Amino acid sequence: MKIEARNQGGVTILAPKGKITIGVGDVALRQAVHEALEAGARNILIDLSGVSTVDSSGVGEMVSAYTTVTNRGGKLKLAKLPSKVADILQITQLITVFETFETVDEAIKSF
Amino acid sequence: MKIEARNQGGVTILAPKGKITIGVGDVALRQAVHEALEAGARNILIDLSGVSTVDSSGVGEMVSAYTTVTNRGGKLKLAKLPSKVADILQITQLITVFETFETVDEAIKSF
Amino acid sequence: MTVIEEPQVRIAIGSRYDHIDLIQVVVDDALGRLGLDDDSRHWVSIAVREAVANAIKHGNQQDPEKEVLVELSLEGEHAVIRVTDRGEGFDPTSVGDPLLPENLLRPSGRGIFYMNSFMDEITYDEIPEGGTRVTMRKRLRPKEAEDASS
Amino acid sequence: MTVIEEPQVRIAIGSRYDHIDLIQVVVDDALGRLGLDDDSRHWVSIAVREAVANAIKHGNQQDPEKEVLVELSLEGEHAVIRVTDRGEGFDPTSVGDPLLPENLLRPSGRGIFYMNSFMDEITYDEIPEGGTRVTMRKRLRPKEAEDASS
Ligand SMILES: Nc1ncnc2c1ncn2[C@@H]1O[C@H](COP(=O)(O)OP(=O)(O)O)[C@@H](O)[C@H]1O
Ligand SMILES: Nc1ncnc2c1ncn2[C@@H]1O[C@H](COP(=O)(O)OP(=O)(O)O)[C@@H](O)[C@H]1O
Repeated sequence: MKIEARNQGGVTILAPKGKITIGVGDVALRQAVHEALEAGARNILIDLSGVSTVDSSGVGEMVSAYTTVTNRGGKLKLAKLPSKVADILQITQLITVFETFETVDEAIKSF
Repeated sequence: MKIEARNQGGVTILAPKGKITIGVGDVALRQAVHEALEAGARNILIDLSGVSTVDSSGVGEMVSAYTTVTNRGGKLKLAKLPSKVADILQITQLITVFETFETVDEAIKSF
Repeated sequence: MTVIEEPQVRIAIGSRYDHIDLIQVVVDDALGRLGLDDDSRHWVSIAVREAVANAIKHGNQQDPEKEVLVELSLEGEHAVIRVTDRGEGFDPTSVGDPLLPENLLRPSGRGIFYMNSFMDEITYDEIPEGGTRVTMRKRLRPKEAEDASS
Repeated sequence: MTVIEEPQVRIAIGSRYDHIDLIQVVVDDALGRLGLDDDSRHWVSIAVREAVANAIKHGNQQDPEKEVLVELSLEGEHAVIRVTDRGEGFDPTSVGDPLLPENLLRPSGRGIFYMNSFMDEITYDEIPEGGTRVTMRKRLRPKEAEDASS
């Protein structure tokens, strides 16, 4: 898994590509969020459009990221969920936790 | 594996798609050649452009087809060999047995 | 009545997370040949990933010398996948519900829930040699289709 | 010196030709993770197809109850693939050369030749329980690359 990081309108956008799954993708996501926070980011958006699979460790890592960012007074939101990722958030009821957006632009405006 | 059969300029063209390998592709090729002969074909061209893999059973089936058609006074030629299929014919030295052509049209003219 | 039919496939891997992709590839290929559609295959293979991840992590404690065994078979109308580890075992009835409000923000505890969500049935056994086996079943054709055709 | 390293993967299949695709998928995936390029993977997986086809056909006589075992491992710089059947065995030195003019038009007899062409080394053993094991080795990096980097 690769994660691209960029800045737009004061928001750090992380765009993982591939699987957020145990052992590789989950670790990469944790590091990317950690690095963004170290670099001073408060508002983080995860663009999920390139993600094919999120296993229970992956979704757990997304929850951890959410908690960590929120505890530091920041915000973590999600954009461009592929239908299979949206299904996972529905089934786990984490859709009630995360703010999700159809486009990156909409998400950025909301911060 | 699927094999399309059509007629062009008095030549029966068989176009297998997929793998000519033991148990499936080799059997399908044998049947297709058999059916062409039953239908009265004498000149048969195998268009190999859609073939990804030829194992030893597949190449053996091509040799069998060659022998059967030749014994009946017909001709069996090959066209549009993907490089991996050409490699197989080189390695097995069957390239010295088969007449091969880059295009279907060239092959048809040669019969 | 359960009819056990070929084809059967067994795969053993050392307890490393990077083998999970390989298991997914095999499951996907085998289920494709059994005629399961793309979407169902996606969910079943995620369920299998969870079972294998648990076997590696909680069962074999990531000891690469300890094997995880994955068995695929067709039993009547069901694809059946068994995942066996050589760990200490656990009590599956004691596992918490990840949908409870107090669990919703927990970073773990959703693996068995995934399996239950994506498979028709999952059962846990202890194996005599010591270890845990989870058996997961997925119906290959929708029940209506079978009723209609019989 | 041969260093045997993880990852190791073992797959057992019933003796049916339609399982060969699955083996190819696994070998391709595993070799990809070991960094072997697309072309080499193509040829190695054809060699493995041949070994498995022989195990199914000549070894286990297509008895679906008899298993073919495929083992993948990394030994030093080599990918090593072992294919074991439960058949009667044979004398590999008695196998004819398919390139001889008198053999060129034979419809069979090219399987072991394929394996020899596409792998760096193949060896045959009889296993104590009765059966044949073929061990195939493929160097993962070209020899020059290794020499240059050391
Ligand atoms: N194969 C296994 N061997 C031992 N314990 C297991 C096994 N599978 C699951 N468990 C136990 O069940 C708990 C819940 O598993 P699961 O729902 O997959 O969530 P998680 O793996 O995130 O903890 C695990 O924390 C573990 O204690
Ligand atoms: N696993 C095996 N068990 C028993 N005999 C074998 C095995 N593999 C190969 N053989 C013997 O070696 C011969 C040559 O094999 P091969 O070169 O693969 O050609 P083919 O399979 O087309 O005959 C076979 O015909 C068979 O007699």
